[in-house]
Formats: sequence, structure tokens, C-alpha cells
Amino acid sequence: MTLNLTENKPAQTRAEPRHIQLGLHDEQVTEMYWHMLLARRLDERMWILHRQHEVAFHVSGIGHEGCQVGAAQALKRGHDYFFPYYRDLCFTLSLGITPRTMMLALYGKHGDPMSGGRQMPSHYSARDLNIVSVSSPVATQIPQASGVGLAIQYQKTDQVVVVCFGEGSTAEGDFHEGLNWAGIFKLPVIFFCQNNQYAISVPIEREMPVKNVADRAYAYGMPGVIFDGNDFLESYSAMKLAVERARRGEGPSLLEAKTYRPVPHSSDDDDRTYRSREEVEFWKKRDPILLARKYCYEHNIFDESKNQEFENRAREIVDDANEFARSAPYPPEEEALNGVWGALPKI
Amino acid sequence: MTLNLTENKPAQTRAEPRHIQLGLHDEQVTEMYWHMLLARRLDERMWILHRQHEVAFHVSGIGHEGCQVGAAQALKRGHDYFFPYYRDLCFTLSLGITPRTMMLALYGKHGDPMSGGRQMPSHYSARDLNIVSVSSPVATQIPQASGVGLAIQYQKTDQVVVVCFGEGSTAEGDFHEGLNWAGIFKLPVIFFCQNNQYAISVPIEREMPVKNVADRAYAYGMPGVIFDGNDFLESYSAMKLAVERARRGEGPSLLEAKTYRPVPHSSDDDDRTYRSREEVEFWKKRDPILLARKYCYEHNIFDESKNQEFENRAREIVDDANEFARSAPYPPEEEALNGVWGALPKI
Amino acid sequence: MPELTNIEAVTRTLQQEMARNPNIFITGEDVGRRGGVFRATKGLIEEFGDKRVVDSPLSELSIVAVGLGAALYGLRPVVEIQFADFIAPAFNQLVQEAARFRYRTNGDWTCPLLIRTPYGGGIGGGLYHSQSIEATYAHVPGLYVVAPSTPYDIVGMLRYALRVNDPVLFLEHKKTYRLIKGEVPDDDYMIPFVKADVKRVGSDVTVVAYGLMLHETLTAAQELLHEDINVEVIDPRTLHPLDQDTILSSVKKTGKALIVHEDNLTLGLGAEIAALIASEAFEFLDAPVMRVAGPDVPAMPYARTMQDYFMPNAEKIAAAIRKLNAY
Amino acid sequence: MPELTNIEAVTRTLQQEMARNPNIFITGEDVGRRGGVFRATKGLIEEFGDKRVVDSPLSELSIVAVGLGAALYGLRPVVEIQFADFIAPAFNQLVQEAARFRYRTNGDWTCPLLIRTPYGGGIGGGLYHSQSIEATYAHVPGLYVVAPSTPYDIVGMLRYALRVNDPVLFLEHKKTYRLIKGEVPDDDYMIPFVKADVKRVGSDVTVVAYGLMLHETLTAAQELLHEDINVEVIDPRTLHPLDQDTILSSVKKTGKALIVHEDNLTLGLGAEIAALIASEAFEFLDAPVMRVAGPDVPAMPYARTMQDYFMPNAEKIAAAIRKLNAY
Ligand SMILES: Cc1ncc(C[n+]2csc(CCOP(=O)(O)OP(=O)(O)O)c2C)c(N)n1
Ligand SMILES: Cc1ncc(C[n+]2csc(CCOP(=O)(O)OP(=O)(O)O)c2C)c(N)n1
Ligand SMILES: [Mg+2]
Ligand SMILES: [Mg+2]
Repeated sequence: MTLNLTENKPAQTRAEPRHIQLGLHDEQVTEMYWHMLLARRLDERMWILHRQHEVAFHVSGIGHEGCQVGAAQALKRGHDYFFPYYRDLCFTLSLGITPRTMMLALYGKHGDPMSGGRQMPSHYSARDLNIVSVSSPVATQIPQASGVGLAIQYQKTDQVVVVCFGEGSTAEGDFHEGLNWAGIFKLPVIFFCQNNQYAISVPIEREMPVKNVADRAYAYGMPGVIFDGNDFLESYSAMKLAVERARRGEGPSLLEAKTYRPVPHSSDDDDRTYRSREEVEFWKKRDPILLARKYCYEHNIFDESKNQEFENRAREIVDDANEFARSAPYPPEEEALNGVWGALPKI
Repeated sequence: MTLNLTENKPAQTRAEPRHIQLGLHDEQVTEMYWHMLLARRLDERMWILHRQHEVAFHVSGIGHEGCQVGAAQALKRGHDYFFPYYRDLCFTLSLGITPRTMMLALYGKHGDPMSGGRQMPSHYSARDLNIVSVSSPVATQIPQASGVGLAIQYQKTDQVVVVCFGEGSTAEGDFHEGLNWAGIFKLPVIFFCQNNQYAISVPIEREMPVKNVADRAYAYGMPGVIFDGNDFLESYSAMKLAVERARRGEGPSLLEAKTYRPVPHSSDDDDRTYRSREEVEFWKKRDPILLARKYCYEHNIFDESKNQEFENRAREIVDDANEFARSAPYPPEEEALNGVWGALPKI
Repeated sequence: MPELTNIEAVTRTLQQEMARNPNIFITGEDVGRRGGVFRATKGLIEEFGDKRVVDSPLSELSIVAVGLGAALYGLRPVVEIQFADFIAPAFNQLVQEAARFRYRTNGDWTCPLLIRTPYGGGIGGGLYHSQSIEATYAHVPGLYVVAPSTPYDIVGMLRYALRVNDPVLFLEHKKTYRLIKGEVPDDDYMIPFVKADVKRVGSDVTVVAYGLMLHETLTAAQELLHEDINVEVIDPRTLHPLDQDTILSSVKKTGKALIVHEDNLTLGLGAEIAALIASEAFEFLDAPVMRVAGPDVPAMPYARTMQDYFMPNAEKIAAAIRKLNAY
Repeated sequence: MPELTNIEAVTRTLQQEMARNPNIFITGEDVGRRGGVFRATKGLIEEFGDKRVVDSPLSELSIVAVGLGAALYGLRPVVEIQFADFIAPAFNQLVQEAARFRYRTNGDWTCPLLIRTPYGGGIGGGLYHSQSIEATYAHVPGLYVVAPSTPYDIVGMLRYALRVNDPVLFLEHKKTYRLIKGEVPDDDYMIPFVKADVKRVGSDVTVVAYGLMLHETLTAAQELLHEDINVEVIDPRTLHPLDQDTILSSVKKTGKALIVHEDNLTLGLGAEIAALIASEAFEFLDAPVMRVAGPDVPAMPYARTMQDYFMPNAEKIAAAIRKLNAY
């Protein structure tokens, strides 16, 4: 898999870096880091804009960047199908949605390509990227993803579908029915649970009677894979295997990224009522971006000065996106009436 | 558990009959057999009445009597709560619903205590027996049973709830959500699946990606128990253990009786389009009543002449119930308007 | 021109359109080897194989959701809900998802999903095999609700529905499946949505009816001829959105309006039609707007006495027309 | 008499009734430690413990079904659906089950289940946090739908609802939670169901409105006084079944009727009220029955321009009243 092997050099005593083992070049790892960083800075700015009363609402992906960027890296942009959920800022950014688009949606401005200002922010959608529109009712996307999987099987392409959701949402009937279809028909669907241990205020013990969401995979005749969601390379590795399996026609997988949301559920939430500050601080030390940066430094993928460049570039991009969106007009009010029905066929 | 042990007799070389091992007296076994036989004869008459155009519809419990009578025997009538489904003729008969009531419902006649002629036949209900009204939409009763379980836990009684359903119905989201609640809160609910291997025409491989419904119990943090549903004693044994567990406050169980429906799905069905006659004949040889009768003969619980008495008595009871219902009037038409709302409280 | 029953009209059109369009596939409970519990998909699995006629697990929520997903991808799924009553578990997927996809993406994602389902009573189906569900869904912008009631209309509208790029709830009155017959041309005609049909021209009273009630109304109209009452019968065919013009023109002509449906009275489709008339044809009205509908009880009882009492029929419709005519 | 906001009215009444009746328990998403996302159950878990205030898993179907089961057993569950929009997954359990239990057992089994949920728009909630759901459920016999809109009415009707032996959908307009304040007597008064309230006596035009629109209508009525237009404002409070008499008497007096709601026009509650008036007060009508409602789009958009355009308000209501008055 690596150059070393094909060149028939003697076995090295020191193990290769994990990313090389996984078949990732330094440039790819750098790009993954960059997406995480950009997503984080964008997300932070959104919180600030909310505090400044510039925008009415924000729901954040902070803390989830590691599992998201790893997953995205293992997929074919614009080719595979994606059902993100509202925390997937980094996932959809990695798949091609631009910061400007995200900011337009945050403000609910005219021309927002995700929903034309109809949906609340973070309801990702991009037809040209096969990113299917996020809904607010949770879990509805899960059986829909199986439907896309059935269509792919029908058309015999090599595409796969990835559908994302929180662990709390797996309590909905939609989860069960969606996985049941995928299991029965061996559909090329990857069920990607981002388990951050809370559904708003409800801790995992009250959400389900098992320790892991992946413990349920067996009930649907598919493998269940648990990994450290704050480790971007573990996420890549898990997704890669699941994708390969699906492309080989061997059917679905249920992936569970163990992660944490170090911020409140949304700008409307106050998480101090339901969890300790110690718990939050503990997890902040395991921040996926911190961990990824450390990895990159250790393996000389890039250095601190490069990181500073990234920071600068991220700030510029975020500034630009914000300026672009802030100065954009609101949608003309009558647009509320458009797009209810398509044109009826002529006969 | 048996007298032998308490009297300290030497161990017997021949194992005790299974019913004795299970703590059942001969009289109890006889009664169980009697309920199976009566249910069968009643059920057969219903088919005949349909063929004679005396009644419009019948959905049958034939073939399921073994698992049903065994389950009923392990429960406290009028004390525990029951959510039967439409095949539970023998189950509800064993729990106290009379043949006359069943016939009234079959004809849709005035005074039918199950629904006042509103529901189709086999939609069992008896408030005084804690038998909760059967609905037509499948699986809806499953999370409702968890609700009764929660209420029992709230009131701290020693009651348990049994909820019955076919294996096909476990594909509905209701199944998942109901078991999830029961698992999280350790509710005293027994989920009793009567797996007859078909959902109308759809064979089990198309209903679910696992071999057994009980394979899903793990996903809900509860034991899953598979047994031969055509063996009335196995069913009794499985239910007894689950009931004891629930009464001890240890939570829910998922029981799966493997059985077969040797008749069409309902009087509207023609099963020749979807399964072979050989398959049906194979299962007819494993008829739970045949097997139970053989067991009783072998263990001298009763003999052929007694069986003939049972047959005669069953015929009389069925004749009586039929005559009773046939000659009953239809509900006055305006009764259609009653019972929509309760009386509003006075203030 | 062959004579077909309503159910034959469904089956034949599905067969023809599947032969023509490889993107059409069918799923639902028992639609395969069993050919559907009403036999609407009879013979299709034999002709098209089990990739195009797919027996689904017993799960309506996901039957609709899977259809929706396949439609997003670009296929043209036809899903069957075995009885209209059993669409309720799919309410969220149908209303919140399928019907909102176009709007919530400003037209980017569309959902050409066709849902067929037998509805209506009078067949001894009791509370859960007799329901009329049209009003619940006719309240949902973005979702077409159609209920063609003759073989001719079924063929033309089913063909059209398979070319519409929005979700369609295609309602088939199960009592008419074998009761109603009619000639159907061999050509590939289509009947557009949102186009009501004047099933009978008259001058005294306008009656709006669909499904089994359309046929009961036509019977009543025929009888009332003997009493010199000339009834105009409008079949909306598309129940949502309504062809307001055809209804209003008729009422403006007759000055009297009756709406008939099996569904219970309160907030049944008749409510919207009556409100429309009371708002837009007020000055033309010579009498109160009347409705004949199922009573406000949770659903249709099983016992035949109560079922008959529940069902509107030619006699009850005629009585209401007489009252309006005499007003 | 303390002055309470609408949300305080809810919380205080729940607290009082739980203290009085040990059979009452609460379940729903985040109702426990978080006290509900709107804080309607704030402080209750501290006072009553986690057996009586139960954080549910994220699953509306079973929140309703579990409540239903507990109600069958004899408890008095109060379940919260976090946003009215998210009751859709529970449609089957609510409509086909809870609302049909009494009827399908001829009165044997009853289901005293209270479902509270915040509904309505104007708070930047976009498509899925702004919906008005009343019309869908007002079509369902056996299910009470109530929407009290002042602290006084909320307290009186919530207390009453906890004594009613049928399922109740208790709708709370979320924009009014902190916006609307009012005095509430300290005694244990109750307000019965199916009793509309004349919130303002007038003679020229009858307006029927509830929720936030009630308050917008009252504002409009106040302004129109300057134009010598005297508006009668009827608050139905119970949306299903309707207090027909109060509505009809008012319309018979004024001869002119307007119905206002946020829900989209077609088959919104206004349809039934208009149909009722067109049928039962026809001879008293001096003008078409009018409706001011949300437009027929799938749901309320997020962008504030479009949201404002969607929402009926005092200005739009006043314009319609002027038109009716001038007719
Ligand atoms: C059907 C539905 N019910 C309730 C909500 C309100 N809600 C939004 S997010 C959320 C918690 C989701 O938890 P989880 O699935 O674990 O995802 P997380 O937010 O933790 O990433 C809830 C209850 C909703 N959006 N949809
Ligand atoms: C929600 C719903 N969908 C469809 C039906 C129609 N239907 C009635 S029974 C049945 C099959 C049930 O199969 P299973 O659960 O295995 O029970 P069995 O009849 O085999 O005992 C179907 C599809 C229904 N009653 N309810
Ligand atoms: Mg979570
Ligand atoms: Mg079965």
C-alpha cells in the first residue's frame, strides 16, 4: 500500500505513521486538518454573531470535526450520496459546501443555495454535490437514505450513501425501519452515528438500554463499528472499510463515532442545567483539532508557522463569508410563495 | 419444585414428565388441552360460517394454540395486563373471553362486549379481564404495553404486561420504540412474538435481515428466548421464567415462539400464490393440538374416550355460541353515533 | 375500446407504464407474488421481476421514506399502502418530508413519488379498513391528492401522475374496484391534474362528489329527473389543489351547492369547498351550502346496520338535493 | 391576583395539580433536569422527583403511546411534545389509537391522555418550529383540541383538561409564552371545554380567532374603533369540537364573519367555521364569509422577510375587517 513496500526496502523497525498506513499522503492529512480548522473558526464566528444579535440562531458542530473530516475523506465528493445532519458543518464543508453559503443560510439571506432562506441555519443541502437537504425532525433521513441505496442498487452504480445522525435520534422508529431495509436488501448505505452522549439534556443511559449504538447493528444483520470520533484518522479508517464493503456489494454498516459536544446544544440551550463543568473541561482536552494538530506536528506534516498561515487564511475566509452574507439582502417577501409545486406536464 | 424432592425420596431413574417438572398438575394440563381444543373447534366453525356466507370475515388462530395456551397458563387472569393480537383466539379464550362473545363479534351483532359491533372480528377486548382492545394497525400495541408497564412500575404493583404480535409486525417503528422504553426503564413487559414465518405472503427473509426476532433482544438490553411454539409446555416454561423475572423487577423479555399458520392469512387470502402445499402439509403434522394430545395420552393424563367427551362438549359450546350470536339482533343503526366522547366533568 | 373495471384500469396502466419507463418500480406489502391484497399489481412481478416489483417489509413509514429516497435519486417509485388507513405511520415522512422537499430546498430537490392506496368504506372493513383520508392530506401544500373514480379517469390520471414531479397521493375507492366498469380508449390519453369534470350537466343544484359517492350522486340525479330536478354533478378528481373555477362556475349557474363525502363532516373536504363557495360565490347563492357526509365518529363501524347508517348513499343525497331545490 | 405570563400559567397549574393528584405524571423530551426547552416544566422534577417527571427517549411515537398505555391503566399522564411540528411521528398513535379507544370498545376503555405542545410561528423557527397543527387534529372525532390564549384561560382549561376522560391536545402558542401577561385568580376555577368566549363585544363584524391571532385581532379591533367599526371577537378556545352556538349567534347578530389563523388557508380551521356559517347562518349573512390565514405553502419560512409576509397580523386583519364592513 505504501511506497516503501513496492520499492522492496527492508522492513523498518519503527512503525510507519498511521496516516501512511492508511494510505493517506501528507497533503491529504493537511487538507483534512485545514477543513477542521476552517469549520471550527466558522462555527466560532457563528456563535459570536449570535451573541452580537446579528443572527437569531446557531446550532454547532464544534467537537465533531474529527469524525466528520475523516468520514468525508473516505468518500467520493459529488458522486456518492450524503444525508448530513445539523451538526455536519465540517462534513459538508469537506464535501464542498462553501463558507459563503453557510453564512448566507445563517443569516437567512436572499440566494442562500441550501433552502432559499426557508430553513433554519445548518440545514445543509446541495443538489450538485448529492448532499440531500437536512430536515429538522430528527431521524427522518435514515430510511430515506435506504431509499437512495435501493435506487443505487437498482441502477447498478458503484455509489454509496452515508447518512449521519446523533445517538439520541436512534430512539425514533425511523432508525429501526431504515436499518431493517438496508439489512434485508444489503443496500450500500453507511449509517454514521455521531454519539456525543447527549440528546440535548438527556444522557445516553436514558436514550437507550445498551452501552453503544453499534450494539444494535447485529439486529440488522450488519457490522457495527465503534471508534474514537475525536481521532480523525480512526474515523477515516472506519469509513474507508465500510465504503469498500458497500462498493463491493456486501451491504450496509453501522458506524459509531464516540465524541462530545463541548458547547450547548444550540444557541437556545444552557447546558449548565444538565452537566458538570468538569465533564466539559475533560472533553475539551480531547478536542479533535488539538489532537490532529499534535499529530501533524509530531510527524512533521506541517509546523507552527504553517498553522499560523492556516489561521490567517481561515480568518480571511470567515471574514469574507460573513461580510458577503451580512451585506446580502433578505429574500423578497413574496418569495415565500414560490416553489410549492413544480410545473405540471403539458399534454 | 416437585413433591418428590421435598419428601426426600431417592432419585428416580426415569425423568419426570415435563409438566411435572414445570410444576403443572395433570388437571392444569388437561385444562390447557381443553382450551386449545375448544379454540380450534370454534375457529374451524368460523371458517365454515364464512364459507356459508353467514359471516363476512374471519382471521384465524389455527396453529398458534400451543404457544398461546402455554403463555396464558403462566399469567394471572384479571390481574396482569394483556395486549393480544388478532390471532389470539386461544390466548384470550384461556384468559376468560367466552365463545359467545367471540361469536357475537364474528357476526358483528348487538351487545358484542368487545367493541359493540364496531370492530372487525377477532379484535379482542375485555376491560374486566385487563385485556386491552386489539387494533387493526399492527404493532401499535407494543409501545402502549410499555406505557402500561410504566404505570405498573409507578404504582409498584406486582403485575406484568404481555403484548403479542406477529414477526412481520416487528418491522414497524412501534416495535423498536416500545422495546427501547421497556429496556431503558426495566419495565415489567413481556414481548411475545408469534413467529409463523409469514406476513401475509411475505416470507421471513424479506421481513428482517436476521434469522430470529429474538436476535434483536440484545439491542434492547433484554433476554431473547426462542422456543418451539407448537409445544404448549415449552411456551409455558418460557413465559413462566419471563414472568418471574418481570415480577422480580428485573425487567422485560422478548419471547419468540416458532410456529406456523397452516391456513390462509384470513378469509380474504389465498395462500397458494405464495407457498407450497408440501410446506403446509409438513407443518400440519406438527399441529400443536396433535402434539399435546399425544403427550397427554403418553402420560395418561386423559384417554381417548375423555378426548371424545371434550370433542362433544366443544361442539355443544360452539353450537350454543353460534346459535346465540346468529339469533342476536344487529346493533340499532343509531348506535353508530354513541361513545365518541365521555361525559364532560361538571364544574 | 375494451371495457375495464376500476381495478383493471389500475393494473393495466401500471403494466403499460412500467414497460415504457424503466425508472418505474413498485414496492409495498404483498405487491409481489401475492399481486397485492386487492390484486392491483397482479402479474407484474412475473413480467418485470422482483427488482421492479419489490415486496417490502411491513413498515409504512419506511415504504414511503424509501420511495422518497429513490425519487430523490431520480427513479419513479410507485408505492402501495395496503389500506389507506395504514398510511398513518407514514404521516411524518409524507407530510413533513415528501411534501416539503421542493419548498425547503427552493426547488433543488424534488420528489416524484406516487403513493397508491385503496380507501373508502361500504365493504365491511370496520374502523380500520374503511377510512377516507383525503381531507387530512388535502391540507398539505406540495402534495397532490387525486381520486379518479371511473376507469377512464383512473387510466388518464395514473398515466399523468407518472409524469408529475411532485408527490402524489393516488386514492382508489376500494368498493368501486370491481363495481364500476367503463370503456377505456386504447390510445395514450392523459387527464391533467387540477381539472374537475362535469360528470352530469344540470341547472338546478350543483353537487360536488368523488369516489363511491360520485356514483351514488349520479344515481340520485337520475332518479330526481322524475321529479324534474336537474342536477349538475361535478367530480373534482383532483382533491388537492382544487379546480376552483369549475366548481365556482357551476355554483354561479345553479345558485345551490351540495358537497358529498364519506369522510366525517367536520373538516372533511366539504368544509373547504363550502368555505370557497361562501367566499367566492356568495352573491350567487340562493340557499345555504349543504354537506352530506359521514357522521363525526372516529371511523366506520363494522356491523352492517351501523355501517349502512354511517354511509351516505343515493337516497340521503337525493333528500338533500330535494331540500336545496325547494329552498 | 398574581399577574402571570402564559408560560407561567402552564407551569404553575401543572405544579398545583401534581401536588393535588398523585396519578399525574409528566413525560417528554428534556422535561426533567432541563425543565423543558421552553422551561414549561421548570422546577417540577426538583419538587416531584424523577418518577413523576420522566425524561423520555427521543421518540414521539412512543411518548404518545406510552402515555396512552399509562392512561388506559388509570394514571393521568401529561406528555409534552417539544414542538408541535414533531408530533407528526405520533400521528398514528394519536389519531388511530388514542382517539379511537373509547369508540372502538364502546366506552369500555378510555384514554385520559393530555398532550401539551407549543405551536405557532413568528419566532424565527422556520419550517419545522413554527407549525400550526390544529386543523389536522380537529378533523378527528374523539380528540379534544384546545388552544387557550391568555393566562386566565390557560389555567382554567388546563385544570379542566386534567379532569376530562378523553385525549386532549393542548396547544400553547409559543410566541405568546412570554409576550402575553394577565391576572389569574387564586381560586381553583375551571373553564369547561366546548365553550367559546366573546373576548370583545361588537356589532359590525364577527371575527373568530385564537392563539397569537386572537391578540392581533384584538389590536386590530382597538384600532378600528377610530374608524367607528365595532368588532366582535370570538375566541373558540376549544377548537374541536367547536362551540357552534356562540359563533353562530354572533354572526347572526353582525351578519359578517371573518376567521383568522396562522395555519395555511386550505382546510385550515377556518374552512370548517366558514362552512358552518354558510350552512347554518346563511340567511343572516350580509357579506361573503372571509378568511385571513397563512398562505398555502408547506410551512413558514425562516428568513424574517418571508416569515413576516407569511404571518397574518393586526394590519392584515384590519384590512379584511374594513372590507367586510364596507360590503
Ligand atoms: C422528531 C424530533 N423531535 C424532537 C426534536 C428536537 N430536537 C432537536 S435535536 C434533539 C436532540 C438530538 O440528539 P442527538 O440525536 O443525540 O443529536 P445531537 O444533537 O446530540 O448531535 C432534539 C430532541 C427534533 N428536532 N425532531
Ligand atoms: C400498519 C398495518 N399495515 C398493514 C396491515 C395489513 N396487515 C394485516 S396483518 C398483516 C401481516 C402481519 O404479519 P405478522 O405480523 O407476521 O402476523 P401474522 O398475521 O403472520 O400472525 C398485514 C400486512 C395492518 N393491519 N396494519
Ligand atoms: Mg447526541
Ligand atoms: Mg407472521
